[in-house]
Amino acid sequence: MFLINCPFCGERDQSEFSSGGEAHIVRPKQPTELSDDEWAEYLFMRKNIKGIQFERWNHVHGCRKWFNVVRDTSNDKILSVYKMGEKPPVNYK
Amino acid sequence: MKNKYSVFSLIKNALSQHENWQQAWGNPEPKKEYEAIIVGGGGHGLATAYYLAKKHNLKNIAVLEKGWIGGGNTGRNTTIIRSNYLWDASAGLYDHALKLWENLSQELNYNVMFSQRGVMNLAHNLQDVRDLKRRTHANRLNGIDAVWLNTEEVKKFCPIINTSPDIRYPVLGGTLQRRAGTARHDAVAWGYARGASEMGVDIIQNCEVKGIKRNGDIVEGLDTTKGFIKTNKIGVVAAGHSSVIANMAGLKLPLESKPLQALVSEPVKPIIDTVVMSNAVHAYVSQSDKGELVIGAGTDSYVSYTQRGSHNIVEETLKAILELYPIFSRMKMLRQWGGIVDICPDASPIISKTNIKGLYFNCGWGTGGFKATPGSGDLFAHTIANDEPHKLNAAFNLNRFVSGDLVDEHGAAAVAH
Amino acid sequence: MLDILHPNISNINKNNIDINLSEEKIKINIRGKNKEFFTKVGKILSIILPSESNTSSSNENYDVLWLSPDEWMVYFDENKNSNIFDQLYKDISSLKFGSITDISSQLICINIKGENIFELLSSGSPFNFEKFKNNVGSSTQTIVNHIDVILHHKSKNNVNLFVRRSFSEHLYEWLVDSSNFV
Amino acid sequence: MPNYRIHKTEYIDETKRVSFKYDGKTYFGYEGDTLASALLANGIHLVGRSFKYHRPRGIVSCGAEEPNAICQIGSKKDLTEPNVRATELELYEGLEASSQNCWPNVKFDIGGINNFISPLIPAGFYYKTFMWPKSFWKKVYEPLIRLSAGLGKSPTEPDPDIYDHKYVHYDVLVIGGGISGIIAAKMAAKNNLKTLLVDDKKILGGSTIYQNNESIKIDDKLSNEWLKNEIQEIKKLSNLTIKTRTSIAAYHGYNFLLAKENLTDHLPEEKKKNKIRQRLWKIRAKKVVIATGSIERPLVFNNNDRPGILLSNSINKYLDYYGVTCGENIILFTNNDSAYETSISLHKKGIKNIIVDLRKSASSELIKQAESLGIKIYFNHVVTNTFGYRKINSLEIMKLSEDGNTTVGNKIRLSCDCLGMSGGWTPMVHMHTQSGGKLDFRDEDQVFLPKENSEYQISVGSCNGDFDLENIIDKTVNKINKFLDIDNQDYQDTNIICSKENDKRNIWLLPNKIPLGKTKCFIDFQNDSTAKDIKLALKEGFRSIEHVKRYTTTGMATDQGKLSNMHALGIIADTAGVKMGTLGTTTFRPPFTPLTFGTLVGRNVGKFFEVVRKTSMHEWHVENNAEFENVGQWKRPWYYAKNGENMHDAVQRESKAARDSAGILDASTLGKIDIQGTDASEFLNRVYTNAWSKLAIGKCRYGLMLNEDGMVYDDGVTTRISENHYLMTTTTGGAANVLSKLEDYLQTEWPELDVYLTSVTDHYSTASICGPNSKKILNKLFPNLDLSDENFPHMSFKEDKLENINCRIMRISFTGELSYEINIESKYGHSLWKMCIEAGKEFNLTPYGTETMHLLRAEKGFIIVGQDTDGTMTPSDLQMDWIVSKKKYDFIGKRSLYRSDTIREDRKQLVGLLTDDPKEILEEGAQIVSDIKSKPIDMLGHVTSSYFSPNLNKSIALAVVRSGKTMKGQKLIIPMENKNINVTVSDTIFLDKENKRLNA
Repeated sequence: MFLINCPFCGERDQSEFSSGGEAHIVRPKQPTELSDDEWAEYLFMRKNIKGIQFERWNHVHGCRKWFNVVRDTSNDKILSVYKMGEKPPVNYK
Repeated sequence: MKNKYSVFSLIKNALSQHENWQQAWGNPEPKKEYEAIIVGGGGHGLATAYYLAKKHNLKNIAVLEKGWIGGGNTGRNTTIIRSNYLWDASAGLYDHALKLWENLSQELNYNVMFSQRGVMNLAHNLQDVRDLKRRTHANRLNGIDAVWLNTEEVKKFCPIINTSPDIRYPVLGGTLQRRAGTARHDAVAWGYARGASEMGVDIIQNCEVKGIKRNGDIVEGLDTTKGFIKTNKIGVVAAGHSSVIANMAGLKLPLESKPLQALVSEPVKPIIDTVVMSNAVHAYVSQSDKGELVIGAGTDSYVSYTQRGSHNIVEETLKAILELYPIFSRMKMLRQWGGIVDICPDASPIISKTNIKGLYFNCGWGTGGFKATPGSGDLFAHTIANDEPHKLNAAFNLNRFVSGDLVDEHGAAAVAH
Repeated sequence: MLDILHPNISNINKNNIDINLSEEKIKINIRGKNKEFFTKVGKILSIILPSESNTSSSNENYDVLWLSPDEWMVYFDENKNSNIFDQLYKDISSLKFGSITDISSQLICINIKGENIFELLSSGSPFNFEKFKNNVGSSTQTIVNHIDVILHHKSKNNVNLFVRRSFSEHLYEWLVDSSNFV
Repeated sequence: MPNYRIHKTEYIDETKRVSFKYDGKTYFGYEGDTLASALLANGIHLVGRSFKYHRPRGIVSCGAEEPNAICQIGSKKDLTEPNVRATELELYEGLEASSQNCWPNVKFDIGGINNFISPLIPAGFYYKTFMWPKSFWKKVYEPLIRLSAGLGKSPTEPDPDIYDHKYVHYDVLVIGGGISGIIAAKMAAKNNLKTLLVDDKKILGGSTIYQNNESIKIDDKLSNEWLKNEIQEIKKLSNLTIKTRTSIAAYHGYNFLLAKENLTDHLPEEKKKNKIRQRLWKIRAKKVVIATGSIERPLVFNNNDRPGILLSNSINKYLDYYGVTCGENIILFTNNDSAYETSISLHKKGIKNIIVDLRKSASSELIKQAESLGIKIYFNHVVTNTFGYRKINSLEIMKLSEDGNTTVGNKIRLSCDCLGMSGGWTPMVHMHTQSGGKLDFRDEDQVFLPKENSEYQISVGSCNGDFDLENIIDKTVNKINKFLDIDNQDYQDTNIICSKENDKRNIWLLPNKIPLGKTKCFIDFQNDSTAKDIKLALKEGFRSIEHVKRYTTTGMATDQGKLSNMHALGIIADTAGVKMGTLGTTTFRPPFTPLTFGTLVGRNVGKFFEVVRKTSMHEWHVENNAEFENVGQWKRPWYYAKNGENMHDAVQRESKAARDSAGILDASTLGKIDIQGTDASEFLNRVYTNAWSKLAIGKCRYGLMLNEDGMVYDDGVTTRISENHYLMTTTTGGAANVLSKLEDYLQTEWPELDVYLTSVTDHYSTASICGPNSKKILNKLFPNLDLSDENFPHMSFKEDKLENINCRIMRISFTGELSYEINIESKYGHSLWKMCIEAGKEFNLTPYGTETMHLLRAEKGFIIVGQDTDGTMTPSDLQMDWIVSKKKYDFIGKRSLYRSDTIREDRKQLVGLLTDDPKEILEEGAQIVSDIKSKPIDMLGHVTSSYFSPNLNKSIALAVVRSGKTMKGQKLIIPMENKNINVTVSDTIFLDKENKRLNA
């Protein structure tokens, strides 16, 4: 069970959160202008990284806020958290 | 077969204190070039190599395994085999596999202990009943044995289930596939490895793929921890790590890799002689030939390659187990473990060509790939050999995510299998 | 006459734990971000909204709990200021400064007090009560026995637990059962 | 009866005699005994049969590593427990235990025949046989294999015991209450760190607590005396919590650990009642100190498994802790000094013993002591065979060659009634590896050690490979100071005297003149895997340690290889010619010792298995014979069984009443989301398929919500309360997901929108009254409300008061009837309902449940998301193109509606079905075909909803059918198991196509 540092509420047990998958997949502003391939890319294709992944979590049983997490999926270590809209930390690639 | 297994060979070898058994499979160094290379030495990969050699007459094949064969999800799953899937495409695929299972021990001359003890799926709410009946009807018309059991019949078939109407989600019935069952997971990998090895397939363990070499849109070979190996056909069957390999070729796949957990109890004398699955309360259980209760849990909701997973998944599963089998409360968990499964958005697999020539993927089996092992290997071999899918795996192409023609098995597969 | 039907929650006292259905309370969810919002709320309630997570503000009339950076819950006894909701709604929601929602019946307030209450909560909550129990006024949202709750440390060893009405009987029964084993 | 209890110890209360039954016979022990020590005190070694060969087996150890002494406890169907280690089970009055895996009994076991055919059943034999004839597998072979499965027996009745969970948070957790754990805990607690010390035994002190050798002293005291003092000290520390009988089961990431506390397993049955049996502690610790110690290794030689062969240190513990000797004529076989401690202890108690030592010579303080006591030592010798069927009675030793690879000289036969073996010590690195730590291999004494400690956890004491006391104490103190960043001086001047071991000699598989194939050198006692099995696996090409383990089942028994893993590795390394360090270990998986399911689940069983959500009207439904349907976590009335009706009759009655006069439904479970903000309309435009900007204040509109993949996700009616304020309703099951999905879009995709979402599902209770007389009933409840169609038309909303309480009334309809939904604050929900019933009495207002609701809406062709859809249906598939705005630029899922597959004309589409026989009710889920003879049969779709409509007096159904839109009037077939049902495709609306009833 991870201990996740909600940027609003502080460290909480993983069971208070839900995972929202890969972060920074921006919903296209003009979906109708995309080809089927491009739309499929947005809808389904994921980096599914083994290593440092930027992802979204929601403090669903707390403040209900979504935020971003930098986590190494090869060992589950959380390296950083930051709020929605904030720039990802630069020291992780 | 140079090294045929039978009771006679056992007796013969017993006389020489078992000093004269031969290697079940070889341990070669990689050659410079192969006609085809299978990346991933699990059940599916070894089966692919086996059928490529056996049915498509490719002899110069290698299987590359970064660890030890069968060490991934093949050796970590709860060994359930069934084919009672909802959609025609899935039913076709899994029943093809089930038919191969029925003769696999004899075909491989290796007892994979395929045990047709039946798989029962329980319904706990009215929508479950509709969904399972829908599946049962579809299965029957697809020629797959499936029968609907009412609550009393469920109880009769598996008396230890708590069918009291007073439990939180009472058992409202279930569907039973009698041909379904379990098999010995390790034996499947070993049997295929032995079979493939005898036909000349090189099984190369401790050889990790580090890169895919391409010339434009055509593959040329693989960079591995044992050096560069040339080939024009690469079949990737690296469940859990499919995306990692795809990234080497610059491809993204519609997959997420998540830990799936399972556990076994201490062994006890036979107490449950079938497989019971219950999607609504997230529990499934069978008993191994050693006497351990084999219990599958759910996947975590996040991407992870750690093979660990969260404790609460196991706790939730056991909660459901005790709801359905309150007699198991004093049983003890002997070990728990995790595997990494790669999951497709429609809970169906991918057995497909890619837009890179000579690069093929077999992935996305999610939580239920084991049951498909022989069928998956057979169809993937066909796809690689002919550069075209077999009609049974045509629906499981990558393009379905673009066209929208998904094979949505969430309803029928739900959390599990 | 319309009767009020409370969930089936009675008073329990054992092992230094008191569990009571709290007096009927008005609860209002208030949300907003801009300056006007803070000014209006401050004026109407005569209170400064707590800006720090897991805290609350109180005056003689109201308790305000921090729920998220743009969300608070005001609660107070029913007999006080029964038109405060309308006032907030009129001055804030109607004027587009934020959102004001009456959630009085959405949540049931269960009051638990006594020396062992944090032991009790710890049998079903992963929340670390170390700091919380030493700071009167702390508030938090967390889970207790898989159910979402809002907790307010009202006074020493006295906690108001807010839970959605439909879950309240179940949670109450669980609390009572748990209090046998602290 | 012989008595092997030869002296008093402080850990055995000889004033408290305890009687217990073993295999049906009554014995006595004392309080403080374990079942194993009590059995040994009674001279019983033979306690079980091995899994495969059914060989007689005896107690081997005194702890969690025990492979043999596992018993069935109790005989009651609900309380019996299989596979309990006698070495860990504390004795209590009335304890009943029996041996397992033997029939008819442990002394004479039919299965023992397997021992004679053992040459035929080497490792993995079943993979090579049982294949012919094929038909024999199911009928003969498989049943035979299953017959031999398992050890103990599962209970067959539900467990009456209670289990509990508790979360705790500590600065420091110390695992293991041996000497290093005690030191670590004291240092931490004295430095203001909130500390928890756990130990699986009844008392603290580990193996030092009974260590009483004169050559081992701390501050001039015997080591056990010194430690007792320390234990008294730490018990006074206010920052320190000590939990005994508590074992760590699992060490997860982020220092989350599970510990099982045994609370009643040591109590007689009558004292266990109504108490928590076991508690699972869910521990979060900022830092973890692992002080789990080490366990002694056996030695691998021919017939090393006979009853009476124990680990040397266990013999010592049984003697010095329990006062029990394991024999009267004991031989100790060792490769290290620890057996000398045992030997000296035995000697002092007058037990005759000799030592066989693998080492050529050795010269530590302990050895000198033994020599000075005149104990006979055979250096450079090896045990080559043992004798005695049910218990060892003698053995043979031979001299070792110079290189240790063979034996030389003559056999020496020595008689004995007990053999102690010590193959060195294995640090318990389980916790370290479970936490994610890596291991190093130390060649010198062939041990795996924690490679590095993290800032969150360290290992101290012998689990870190520090073996003698001086080393243990000094290193522990230094490491703890550094790890916790403290400067504790308590042990600065501690003076330690101990014997230092100088010489080591490790041989994994001891040499023998007999060919290996003819020996039985056991590695895994419980699973009966031998050295030759390992070699066979290697010969057959199994190279990886995991392969060998799985092929031979070594290390997979209930002890999880605590005694066997090192030897398996060692033999593989030796045979394959690789270094053990490079071979690596197998994975140590949680739990450390088997953990009861009940403990893992806690009190989340029975009524606490899962939350039950109830509406405010629930009690009324119960009082009025409602049968309930589970919808998500909610209990909803399914139908009301009036006067003992069955469901069909109740539903027919309810449905008819709703259309003929009036019906009332508890609709409180529908999800309700309060939406406020200046961009609320824009937000709705983006989440629903239809347009919202123009919805007038006070009006309601039905909306369909899609997933981004274009498939229908949820639906409901949303009402515009004011300019910036809407109330959205969702399906009951979808409520939480919809809110969470909408929050997701708001916070991550559209943060620029000024919109706030608040769930008010529980704030309102909803009574939905429908039927031609509903207006009259409303009029009675709200006499001041103008209910005219002009003032309050269909799809609009009014606020009014019911006795001063605000109500929101929506005139919306899911039945096609004139219909009103009254929303009131939930605390008045029950009252509202009763008032409605009262007001409706004269109109036969009939409460109806979900089944009738489903029927009524099906008559009108309204869909139920989740029943008529399955995540693969687009609005167009549902013949609901009208709800998809062509004008809106975008909404969730819009783009997916234009993919090549979603625009196919021949998708499955929602249709109505009418059976040729109007009495025939189709089965929901039944498949639909047009040609019964086609092979393979071509399934066109399936029945999603099906009812007998009392209002139409015929059977109706909804279905999804390929190209259904174009098939109206076509004949299709529903092939059932025993018959084919003929149906005709119809419109989806069966009743009142003109919607006249809405304004009736």
